[in-house]
Amino acid sequence: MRRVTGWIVLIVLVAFLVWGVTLIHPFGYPDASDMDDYIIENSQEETGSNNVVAAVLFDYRALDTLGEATILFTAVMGVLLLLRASKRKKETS
Amino acid sequence: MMEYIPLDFPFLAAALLVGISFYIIIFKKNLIKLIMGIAMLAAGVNLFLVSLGYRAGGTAPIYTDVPEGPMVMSVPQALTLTSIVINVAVLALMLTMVIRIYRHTGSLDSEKSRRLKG
Amino acid sequence: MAALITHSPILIIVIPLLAAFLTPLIGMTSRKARNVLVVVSLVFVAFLVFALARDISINGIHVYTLGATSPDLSIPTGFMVPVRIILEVDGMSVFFGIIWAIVSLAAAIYSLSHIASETGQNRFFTLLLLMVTGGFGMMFTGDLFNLFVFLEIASIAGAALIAFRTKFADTQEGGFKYIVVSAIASLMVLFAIGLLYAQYNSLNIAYLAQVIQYTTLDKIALGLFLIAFAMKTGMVPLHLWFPDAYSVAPASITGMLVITSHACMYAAFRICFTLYGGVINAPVVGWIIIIFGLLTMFVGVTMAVFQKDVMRFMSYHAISQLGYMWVGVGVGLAVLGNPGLLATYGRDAMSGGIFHILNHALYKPLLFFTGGALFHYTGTRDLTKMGGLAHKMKWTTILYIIGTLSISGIPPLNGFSSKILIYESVYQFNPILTITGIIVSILTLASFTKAFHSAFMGAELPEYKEVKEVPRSMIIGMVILAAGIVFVTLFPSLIVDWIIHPAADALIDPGPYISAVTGAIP
Amino acid sequence: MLTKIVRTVANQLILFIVIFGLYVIVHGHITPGGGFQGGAVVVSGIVMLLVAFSSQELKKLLRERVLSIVESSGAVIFIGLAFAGIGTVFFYNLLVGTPIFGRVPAIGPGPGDIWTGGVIPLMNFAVGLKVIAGLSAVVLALALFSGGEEVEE
Repeated sequence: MRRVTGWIVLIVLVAFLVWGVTLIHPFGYPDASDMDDYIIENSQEETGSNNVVAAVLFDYRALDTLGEATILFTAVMGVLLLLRASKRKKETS
Repeated sequence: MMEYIPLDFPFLAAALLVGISFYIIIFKKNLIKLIMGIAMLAAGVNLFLVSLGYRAGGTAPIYTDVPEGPMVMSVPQALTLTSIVINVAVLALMLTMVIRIYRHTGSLDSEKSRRLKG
Repeated sequence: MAALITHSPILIIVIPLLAAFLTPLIGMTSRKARNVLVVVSLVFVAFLVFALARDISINGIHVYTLGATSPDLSIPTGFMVPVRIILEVDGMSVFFGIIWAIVSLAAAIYSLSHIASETGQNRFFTLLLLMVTGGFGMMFTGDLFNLFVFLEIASIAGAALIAFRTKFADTQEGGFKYIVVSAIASLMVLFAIGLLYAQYNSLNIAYLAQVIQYTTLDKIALGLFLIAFAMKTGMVPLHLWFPDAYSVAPASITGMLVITSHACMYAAFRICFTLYGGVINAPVVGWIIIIFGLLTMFVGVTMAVFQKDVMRFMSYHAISQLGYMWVGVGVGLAVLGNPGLLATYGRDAMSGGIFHILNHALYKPLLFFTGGALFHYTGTRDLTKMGGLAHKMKWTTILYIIGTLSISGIPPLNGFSSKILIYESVYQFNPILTITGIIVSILTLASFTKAFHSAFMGAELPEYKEVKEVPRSMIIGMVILAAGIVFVTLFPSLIVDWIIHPAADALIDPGPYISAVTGAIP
Repeated sequence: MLTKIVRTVANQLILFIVIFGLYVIVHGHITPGGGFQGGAVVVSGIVMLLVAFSSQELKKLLRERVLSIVESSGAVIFIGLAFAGIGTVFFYNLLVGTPIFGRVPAIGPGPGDIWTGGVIPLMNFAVGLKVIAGLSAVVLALALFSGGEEVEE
């Protein structure tokens, strides 16, 4: 029963995905590119950075990068939290 | 200019990766395999995102000593970079939890280690 | 003050974040200073949220463009498309923001003594603050990819906190299930974002709402969004992970997790009503939401009746209550295209659903906190092993009674005022929905009475002779929520006028939300 | 712990790996790379040390406490740079046009200039610090834990 449901879900999902991706613009010829054109044209002037990706990361979409750094911080904190000793050393010694 | 290839290979490859990873996630019982499935799902989504921004014959969007010509779109690259780092973080945390589960139950089988029923 | 209000959308997100980064540093030197930092930052954030809410009710939607030369310069001069990340706060966002501010403050205060005997407290509070950041970010952002990033922050921090008590195996499994579900859901969201980006080359919700065509790709993206967010809120076919994760977390975290699932619900509403608001095939999507909402209500409560573990029992009730909100808002969505019906009962149904979110966000964390208080001294979550605790834990008992009466919709408590709003309006749409709702409500009351009886009533058990009332900070945390319940009970019409109707109107008409960003087009 | 050959080679290589990583971080705004990528390169060097030497030896070199402080301060620097612009708007790039990293490069393709980019190089540096400290802490904690040792608070 569970396997059958699993296969149905999988087939429906994959069918939709493959159908979906065939409807996207042809690879290499995007439909609309207003935002990206603006960024490529103006990033040198507005941010002074030659690397447009760095300009996007740290200027145009800087909050995403802050979030990304935060996620890394969260994961580090989480890993250290989960691998901690559950008893304090000071009390035992 | 390159000739246009009618099949959108990168998009199809991304869809295929996502499909395979869903197969793994739905049917595999081993927790490590489950994590590998999620890593593949992330890889598929990242491939999809980064191939959205490609322009035929484009160069990398970095002005330092670049040849003349179109540049590929820069926002999908930034999104993909963000998404890769996020997935590294998620994988690290998942592996930690699996190590802890293994210490407690001595098993990586999701059926065996499931103590809670309901 | 004016500058503070202008910058408040970003400050509300960033202040807990800054506090989270400072917590490990300060915690190394002094425990007391760390506790003060956590509480003070959350109090300040709560103050900012209320100030922002007041300003929004007077001046309308707040737009904050990050990194531009002016906060309201949402579109670069002489250009047509928003380029930078834009935070956008309207009535709906700030409604959820108020809830999140109150509950996170209560949870942080409650945690101060709830986890006082455990190791790893610095990291616990760091993660708690990060979770607060993630929640606020999800509610206030006007950018789809940014929504994804904050969704991930909230879920990673949440998963690590669920697994906080590492000496038990079930906590690790609960945390693992939560992070697997979150990872899959957020990757689906990311795929859907990619589909939208491919067609319109934008990530801004308001701009996308203006240009969206409802092509086949958009429909697939909508499906992915809804499945992902429904999965995160524990809608019924995808609810199996929900009690496993919620029941094993520390009680304060469970209370906050309830609100993160509300935040996912907010994201689903934002996508249905604002992003797809102009083009969506409302009756079909509305009915799908209603049917799954009904299932959620019913399955949740029937599973809850059989539970012996107090936290699992409450988790199933949380699933069931989430169903009410889906039904209320689903009815509103189903009649969205019909102004007449919308005015007669659609708006009321949506207001009821949204009001129920507020009430649920007050009484469900309260109930989880009382469950945590029981666990704090008895060391067990098994209801059959408890008994006679009312003699020792007077405050906890009173607070539990308030929560129970409220969740079962007993007049005149706040749960009643939102449920009656849902029942009345939904009855005109389809009577079966109301009847199911009332049955679920009765079952809820019955099961909570039973749980009350086995935990609190009866003779004092000999093994709980040493039990005393829980520490003061835990009581303060619970009293904050109970005070909220009492306030809503006393002034329901005030609450509805001030925050519920603006939120419902923000959902019904996406126009102001869109023009706040794109209106600057010359 | 591996043979003496591996350890000697690792000892020599780590210098080059760290320098390459720092190069990628510092030149993030003019060539491909940046804080995350360069940080990952440095951490790969640390993983190499972890393989060549035992985790116990590495633990003496990289204290958990120090890593934690470095990571938090990297994050605080990043968010502080963002706060610096709040006179205008949060994340406003206020260093463009000033003597510090403020030059504007010639528009269009050209050679890079290190003194450009405003706050971008500084943010890259902060993120690089954070990634190095954070990922090293994770790798080290996992290695120590599989050896039976738990992280102290």
